[in-house]
Amino acid sequence: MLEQIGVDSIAALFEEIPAELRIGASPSIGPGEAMSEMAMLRWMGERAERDAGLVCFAGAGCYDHHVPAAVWDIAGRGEFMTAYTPYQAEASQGTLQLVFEYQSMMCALTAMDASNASVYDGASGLAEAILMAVRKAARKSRSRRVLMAETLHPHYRDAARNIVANQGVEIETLPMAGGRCELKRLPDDGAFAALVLQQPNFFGLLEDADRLTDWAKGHGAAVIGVVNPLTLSVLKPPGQWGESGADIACGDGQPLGAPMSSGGPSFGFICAKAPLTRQLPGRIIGQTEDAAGRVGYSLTLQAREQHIRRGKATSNICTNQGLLVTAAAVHMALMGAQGLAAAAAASRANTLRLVERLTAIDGVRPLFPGPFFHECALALPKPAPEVLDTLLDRGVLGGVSLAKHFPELGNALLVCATEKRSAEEIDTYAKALAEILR
Amino acid sequence: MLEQIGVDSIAALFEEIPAELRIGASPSIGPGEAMSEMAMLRWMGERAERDAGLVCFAGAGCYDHHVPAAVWDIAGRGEFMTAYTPYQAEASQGTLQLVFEYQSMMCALTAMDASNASVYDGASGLAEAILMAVRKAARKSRSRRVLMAETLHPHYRDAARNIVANQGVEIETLPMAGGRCELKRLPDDGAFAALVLQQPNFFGLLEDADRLTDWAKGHGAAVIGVVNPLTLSVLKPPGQWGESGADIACGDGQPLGAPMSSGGPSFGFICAKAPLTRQLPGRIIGQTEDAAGRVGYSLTLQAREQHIRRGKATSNICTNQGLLVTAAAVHMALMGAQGLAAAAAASRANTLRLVERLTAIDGVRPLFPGPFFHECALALPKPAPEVLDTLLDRGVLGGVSLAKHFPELGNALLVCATEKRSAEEIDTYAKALAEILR
Amino acid sequence: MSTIFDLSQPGRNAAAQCADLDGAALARLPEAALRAASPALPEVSELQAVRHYTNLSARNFSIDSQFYPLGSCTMKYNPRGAHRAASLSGFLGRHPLAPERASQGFMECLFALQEILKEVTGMAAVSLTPMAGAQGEFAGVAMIRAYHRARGDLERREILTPDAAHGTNPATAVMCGYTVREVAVDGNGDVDLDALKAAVGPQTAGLMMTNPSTCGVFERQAVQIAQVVHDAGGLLYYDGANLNAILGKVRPADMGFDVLHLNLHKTFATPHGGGGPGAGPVGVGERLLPHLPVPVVAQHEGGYRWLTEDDVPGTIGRLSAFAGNAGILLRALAYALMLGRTGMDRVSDFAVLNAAYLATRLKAAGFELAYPNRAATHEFILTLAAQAKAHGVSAMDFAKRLLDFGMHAPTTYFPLLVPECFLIEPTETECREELDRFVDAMIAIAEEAERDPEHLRTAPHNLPVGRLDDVKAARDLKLRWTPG
Amino acid sequence: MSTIFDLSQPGRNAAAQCADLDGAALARLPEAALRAASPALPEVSELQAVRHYTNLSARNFSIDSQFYPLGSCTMKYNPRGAHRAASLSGFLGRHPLAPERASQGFMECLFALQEILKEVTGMAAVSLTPMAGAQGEFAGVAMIRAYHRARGDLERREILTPDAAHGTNPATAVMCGYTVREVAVDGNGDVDLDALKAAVGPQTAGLMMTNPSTCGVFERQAVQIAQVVHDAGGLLYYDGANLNAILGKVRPADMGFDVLHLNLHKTFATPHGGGGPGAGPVGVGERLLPHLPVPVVAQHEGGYRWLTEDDVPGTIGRLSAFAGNAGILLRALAYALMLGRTGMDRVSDFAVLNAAYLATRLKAAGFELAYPNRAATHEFILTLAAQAKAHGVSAMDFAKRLLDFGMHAPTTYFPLLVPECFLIEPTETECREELDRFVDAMIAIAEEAERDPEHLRTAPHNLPVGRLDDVKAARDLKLRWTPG
Ligand SMILES: Cc1ncc(COP(=O)(O)O)c(C=O)c1O
Ligand SMILES: Cc1ncc(COP(=O)(O)O)c(C=O)c1O
Repeated sequence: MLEQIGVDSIAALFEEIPAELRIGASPSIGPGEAMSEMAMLRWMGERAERDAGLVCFAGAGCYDHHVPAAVWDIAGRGEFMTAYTPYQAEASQGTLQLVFEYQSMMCALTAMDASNASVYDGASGLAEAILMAVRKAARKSRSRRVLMAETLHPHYRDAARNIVANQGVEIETLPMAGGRCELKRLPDDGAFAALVLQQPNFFGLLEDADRLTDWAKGHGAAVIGVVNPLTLSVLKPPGQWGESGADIACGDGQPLGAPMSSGGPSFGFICAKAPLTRQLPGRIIGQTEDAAGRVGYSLTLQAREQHIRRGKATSNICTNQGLLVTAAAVHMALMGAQGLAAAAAASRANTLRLVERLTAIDGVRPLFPGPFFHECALALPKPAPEVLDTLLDRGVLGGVSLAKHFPELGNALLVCATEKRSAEEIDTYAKALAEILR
Repeated sequence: MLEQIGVDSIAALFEEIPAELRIGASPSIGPGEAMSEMAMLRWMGERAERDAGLVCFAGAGCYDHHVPAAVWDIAGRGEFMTAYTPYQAEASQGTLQLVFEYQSMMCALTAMDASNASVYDGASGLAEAILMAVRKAARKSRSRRVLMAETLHPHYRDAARNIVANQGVEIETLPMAGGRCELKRLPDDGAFAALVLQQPNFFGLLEDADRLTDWAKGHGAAVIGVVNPLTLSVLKPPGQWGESGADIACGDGQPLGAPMSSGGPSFGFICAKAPLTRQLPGRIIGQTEDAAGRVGYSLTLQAREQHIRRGKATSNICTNQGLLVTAAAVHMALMGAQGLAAAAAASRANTLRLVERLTAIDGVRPLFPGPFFHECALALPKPAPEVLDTLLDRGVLGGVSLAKHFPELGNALLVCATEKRSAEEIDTYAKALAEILR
Repeated sequence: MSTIFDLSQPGRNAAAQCADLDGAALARLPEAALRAASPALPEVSELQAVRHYTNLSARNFSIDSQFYPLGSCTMKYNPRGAHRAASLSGFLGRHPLAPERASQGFMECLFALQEILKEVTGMAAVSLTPMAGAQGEFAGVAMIRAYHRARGDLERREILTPDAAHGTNPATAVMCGYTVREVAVDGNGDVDLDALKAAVGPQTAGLMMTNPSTCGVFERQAVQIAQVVHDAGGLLYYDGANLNAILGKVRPADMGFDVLHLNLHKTFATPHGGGGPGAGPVGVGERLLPHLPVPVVAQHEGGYRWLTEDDVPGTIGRLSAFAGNAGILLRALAYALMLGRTGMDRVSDFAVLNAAYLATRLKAAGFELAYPNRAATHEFILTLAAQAKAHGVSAMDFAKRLLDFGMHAPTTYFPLLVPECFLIEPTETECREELDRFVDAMIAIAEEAERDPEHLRTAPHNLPVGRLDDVKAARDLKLRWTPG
Repeated sequence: MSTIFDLSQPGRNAAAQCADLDGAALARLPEAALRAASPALPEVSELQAVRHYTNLSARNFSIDSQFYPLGSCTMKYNPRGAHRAASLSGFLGRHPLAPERASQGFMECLFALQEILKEVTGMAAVSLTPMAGAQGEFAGVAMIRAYHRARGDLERREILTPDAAHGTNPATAVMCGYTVREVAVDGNGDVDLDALKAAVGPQTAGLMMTNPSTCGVFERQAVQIAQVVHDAGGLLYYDGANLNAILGKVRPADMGFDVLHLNLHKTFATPHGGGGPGAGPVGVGERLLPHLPVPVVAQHEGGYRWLTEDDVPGTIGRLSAFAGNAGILLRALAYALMLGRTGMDRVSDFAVLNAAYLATRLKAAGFELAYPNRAATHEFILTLAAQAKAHGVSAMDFAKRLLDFGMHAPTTYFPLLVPECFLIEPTETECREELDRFVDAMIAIAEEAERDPEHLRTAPHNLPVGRLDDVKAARDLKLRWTPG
């Protein structure tokens, strides 16, 4: 090959790089001796092993749900996993049709008109949703203020704020009482571009989504619902909240086929009512035809995207979380509405059992009244981080401490028991906690 | 559907079954309540977990080798895994070409002319090889006697005998001395249909395959070499033993991409010199063409097989171990001759290290003199089963006791350290053994 | 498509798979034992290997991609969950010779499977060790032989099979040292009882048959047949390949069988892997108990232990190096656990419903059933003799043309009794729409047979290769790649 | 092909995936919060779902099945071993909010990756949290913004980019509240230094560029550019999407860059998944250290801990719910471990060798290089303007026709500067024969363009669908399945 190129060494191919910049003959970068696949798997395996084996009662945006074996057997097929973004539609009908089907399923779950092909995750997706609403408001109220429920996942709040603040969007907080949005503190001053609420909220509690939506619509604000797609198999979809429904539904797709994976990769979804379709960020797949009238699919509304519109795009997103969407589509097809509802119901049943067992312990009580879905905040007689640490020794990941984000709530712990938790595991947790608190 | 069939219940479809035979309305067979996939995986997972976690120093026909991640990613593809035996050649070119390539690789490894598409395992495959030789002898010496090295894997000996004895084949033993075939006890009486020898033999030692082969050929007996395909990357292939080579090479393909899996599924291979091709049992793939001259592959020499020849077939085998052959072909393609040789050499190096460490312990010594490949029999100062049992508590599967099959060898233990064993693991074993024997 | 050898370039490799070759480790080996030249395996990069085999895989029909109604083979969907369960690292990483104490989880699984198979068959004991149906048959007939021998009954040299029997049956009998005598099947697919009576005698070691038979019908005289054979001092062997038709409905033991094998890869969830692996456990009644092949798992002091030759002195012994196709046994257990009590019954419900529906529709579409007076079981036979006569197209031509429609062909020319036959088994996991597509394709092909028979005779037309020349394959034997 | 919705039948399901629906658990929920009707998801059996998606997958080109020389995208083979490592159950089963004490194995991996990325880029610190290149760009530009703000330098409202820049660069600048000014690239693919000097000023917050540039050439004046921008008080952003061209050869820090992102999914082993996921870690020099996005892993008392907002008060904060695309980070680490010190260098060796070879051969075959005076880097640009003029065939026509040859097309119409362009990146993992096949195909298509240009204009001809109507897709918007 060198001969054909007309050089006598590979080094000669780099001669345009100014000599003073070149690292030199034997680069000392990188991690030491090359490992064979076998050695690497051993090294990584030892580390993976080190953290393994906890029974998980943590939720807070990432859930230990069952994923049918077929899901990743399919999503892991080379044809899906090693393809690129489907720019050449004719050579990418697999991905394109699958994402079209995914979009259809997400619209069904959320009762929205359009879905994109994913954003990075729930939190960054919320930022995109807010920017959509602000762009829409730019044509009317021109407001850059957004009202955000205090009961929203604190990481979502942070990430969204960190992203949208650069564009001068201001986030204000709708305070909570008893773990839910305090309706009577809905503000009366000025216009908001959007109201953001989470259902079930961060504490697992159900908001009065209907009234919140009606208030917002009455005040000219768009409604952004942050939702858990699994619960939508059972709960009223955002598109049907209140009189006219939310405008945007977003959230994290992790409960649809993604292992917890330390939080990533999962995927963010954004669905919208028709008037907001052209504000959506990222890829959108549309159905079309070839000259012979055969149905096919292709990237559409590309004029929203950075590769066409550059600085005028609706977002800078390019690479998204395609493979997780692939898994989600297969997951939803395998589970069906019935399977999702059963998983949601079983998660709720297990969490009810867990809460019952844990609150039977002296000093442990529900932090808030009212129905929760499949997560529940508990008040403990000791600091949560300390309790969690002791539980680790018994192989239990006991939940998520609220100490950092809600210090005002005292010794608060957020727990969750998905459909994967067995009665014995729940009882083991209760027994361990009882001993610790004795 | 029932309507179209013209019955009013599924039960009606079973009316031809005499009523007195029917189990009745609510069958009480089977394992209790149906489990969901999730529940089943939990149940099986708990049991899998129970036996897991031992560091493996056992060999004796089943080895803990590295399998490249790509091997089962490919072999596990639905198109390979869920296809049937390639009866419809045009719809099975994937499997057919792959097996053709596999046959070619096996011929290269063994220096033979033809390979079949697998038999069940090494032991039952040896039985088939013996029957091949006996059928061949039927045309000449008509001998049904087979001389079998005492240094052959005892399970192979048993299985082969159990199978061929039904056809009146007699197995005689060539005794060993110092763990290897005793050349001077090669018999002089009468004709043998075949000589069976294993290289490296059960104890990991190298036989004088050249002289054994020459003796057999000189006495009109076919030579059947039982070989470990991984070691053939380094060792002289059976097709080149002695003056004219062995006639049949067979063995277990487990070292080529199959996990240990409690011993199965792996696969047996049988390769033969050209004159024996038509004696091979099971599937054989041949290259051919379609009308347009395109190269294709199909099952060939089917007139040897039970589905055509019924009682006159060379064997009753039908289902074989196709998927493992698929994995083996991918494995060999990924490893190449170089990769296989490196794995073999590393296994040998590790076993050398292990033997050095273990024999440094008082009372532990090599049972036999002479070079071994990657397994070695050790003499212990205590009964091997007892030692192995104590080692389990330290997470070490210390090898295979020879007590049952070779009680005359005393407290003997067969050990093996593949390329997967790390220096630390080897040292851990040595340390544990030293403590146990202290 | 190029072979992997055509892609090979000297010196190329998948670097991450090559540990450094430790020449020193080999140095101490005797020169004469070493090979002179490296074996001519392909030398390719990891990408080349992955791409090559990925593309090869696309040249297969499979259950995951096509309807595959191959009669007698039970090409059904096998849940990925069962595959996952058997692939748990605790199972895959287990050495077969690990001590019992370190094998209790695995052994509990095998024991549970033994019990389940006993229940569904009604047999007294089960050994899981045979590695496929044919090895199960071998074990079964070898036990029959051992039984007669143990009784000093040495003159029984013959095994009977219906003439419609699967090829492995007679082949097995011969492997066990028997001669085979075939018994005719009548026009309704039942064994001809008179012929059977004439055939049995003091030379009869046993009879091998399956029920539903390979004719796709339930043998109604099973009990009478058993009577005849037993009266003659022979034993009855049940070939369990068709068990999915009667699971939860009838037990082979109740029909009078003394010994059987089950094809776990057919009835109990193992994808067929392009040829295997499978598992063919054997079950026996009391009479053959002493001869069961080893190893077998037994309960013992609250745990499990292996039964070996020492425990079962009359055993026909071990048939493989270890304990059989463990991974396939685990898949079968996983599947049985998911089916549960009620699911077993559902397997036969849907297997038979689908076959009956398909038979009804094909008959209505003008196709001729081989046994029109009989109810379909999990499979049924069509004879295309009329089409062959009228248009000169064979069942094979129909089969090849079906491939063009994106469906695998049914089994052709088996059983041999029925001319130009299609043995069709839709299986319990296909849905009605898929069956309807098959009927549509058959109708289309039948019309084409009238209009343009040559198009059938030269099919397939839409596959990577056209009809392959089997004669050339056997005549110009090319069984391995050679350069150039 | 039918959609999964077309296969749906009311009441059908994959039974093993449906736990019994525990109605009681839902009973205590307020009626108003519940949905009135079940969502209209498909109702199919497990086999139907598996078969449908298996068959859909066959309608994709992918690295595992085709050559895929998509410029700027680095469609290379990513070792399955890295995928396996990231799929270890200990990693997949880890909850993101597990306490540090129960996360040391995972955190050690992240820390190791941070260190490796620091070394290969020469930067002072790395944060792994951005979830793709574009989010990395966002983080980088947000840090530039935070830096100027922290210094009270509030008037810098502009980000510069070469006009050949990737679309995410200007889009990112806008997302960060900046306006974009484009700087021209000269006829040799280098930034026009005079234009740059004219463009910088007190309004300049920074310059974003990649090197090798999107023109497929190494920007030789990188140091001078840095000088100009720094002199104007701006900072330099390095878009690391092309790092595979210089890995082990040059460090971005040495070229004067203050901040960068890396596309781990391009340079460090993540298959692209039909659109993602990726990971876009950011590296910074000393100046931006206080603004690094959180979380970051730090060594602490012989172990590891998370740095959060409390530890990095000037941070731009978190950008996602947890710690980024952990699984992708693990793949990158696995890949780096397998490459080792010497392998890093080999990546750029072969990336550039392959591109140079392909450029040389295509040039020899009569194709026009966009920058004929320049050495190819890991990618290079062809302009098909001559063909377009002579035969009325566009680069897109060439691209579509290439698909018929079983190869994915290069990137078309990017960068926008070059008319009718192909941006070709063969990548480091392809072998010579594959490159030669591509050249052969290009020559064949060029001949065809003369002979039968219409055949190109209507390509592809061998794929499941012909050329799709993008205009119709946008005009008759159909974004989801509807019945009938
Ligand atoms: C009726 C019948 N009996 C026996 C067998 C043999 O089983 P196996 O292929 O597992 O050896 C088969 C398999 O095709 C069969 O269909
Ligand atoms: C030069 C360049 N910059 C930035 C990006 C954006 O990276 P990502 O797609 O990961 O967001 C890309 C990806 O296509 C690219 O090629």
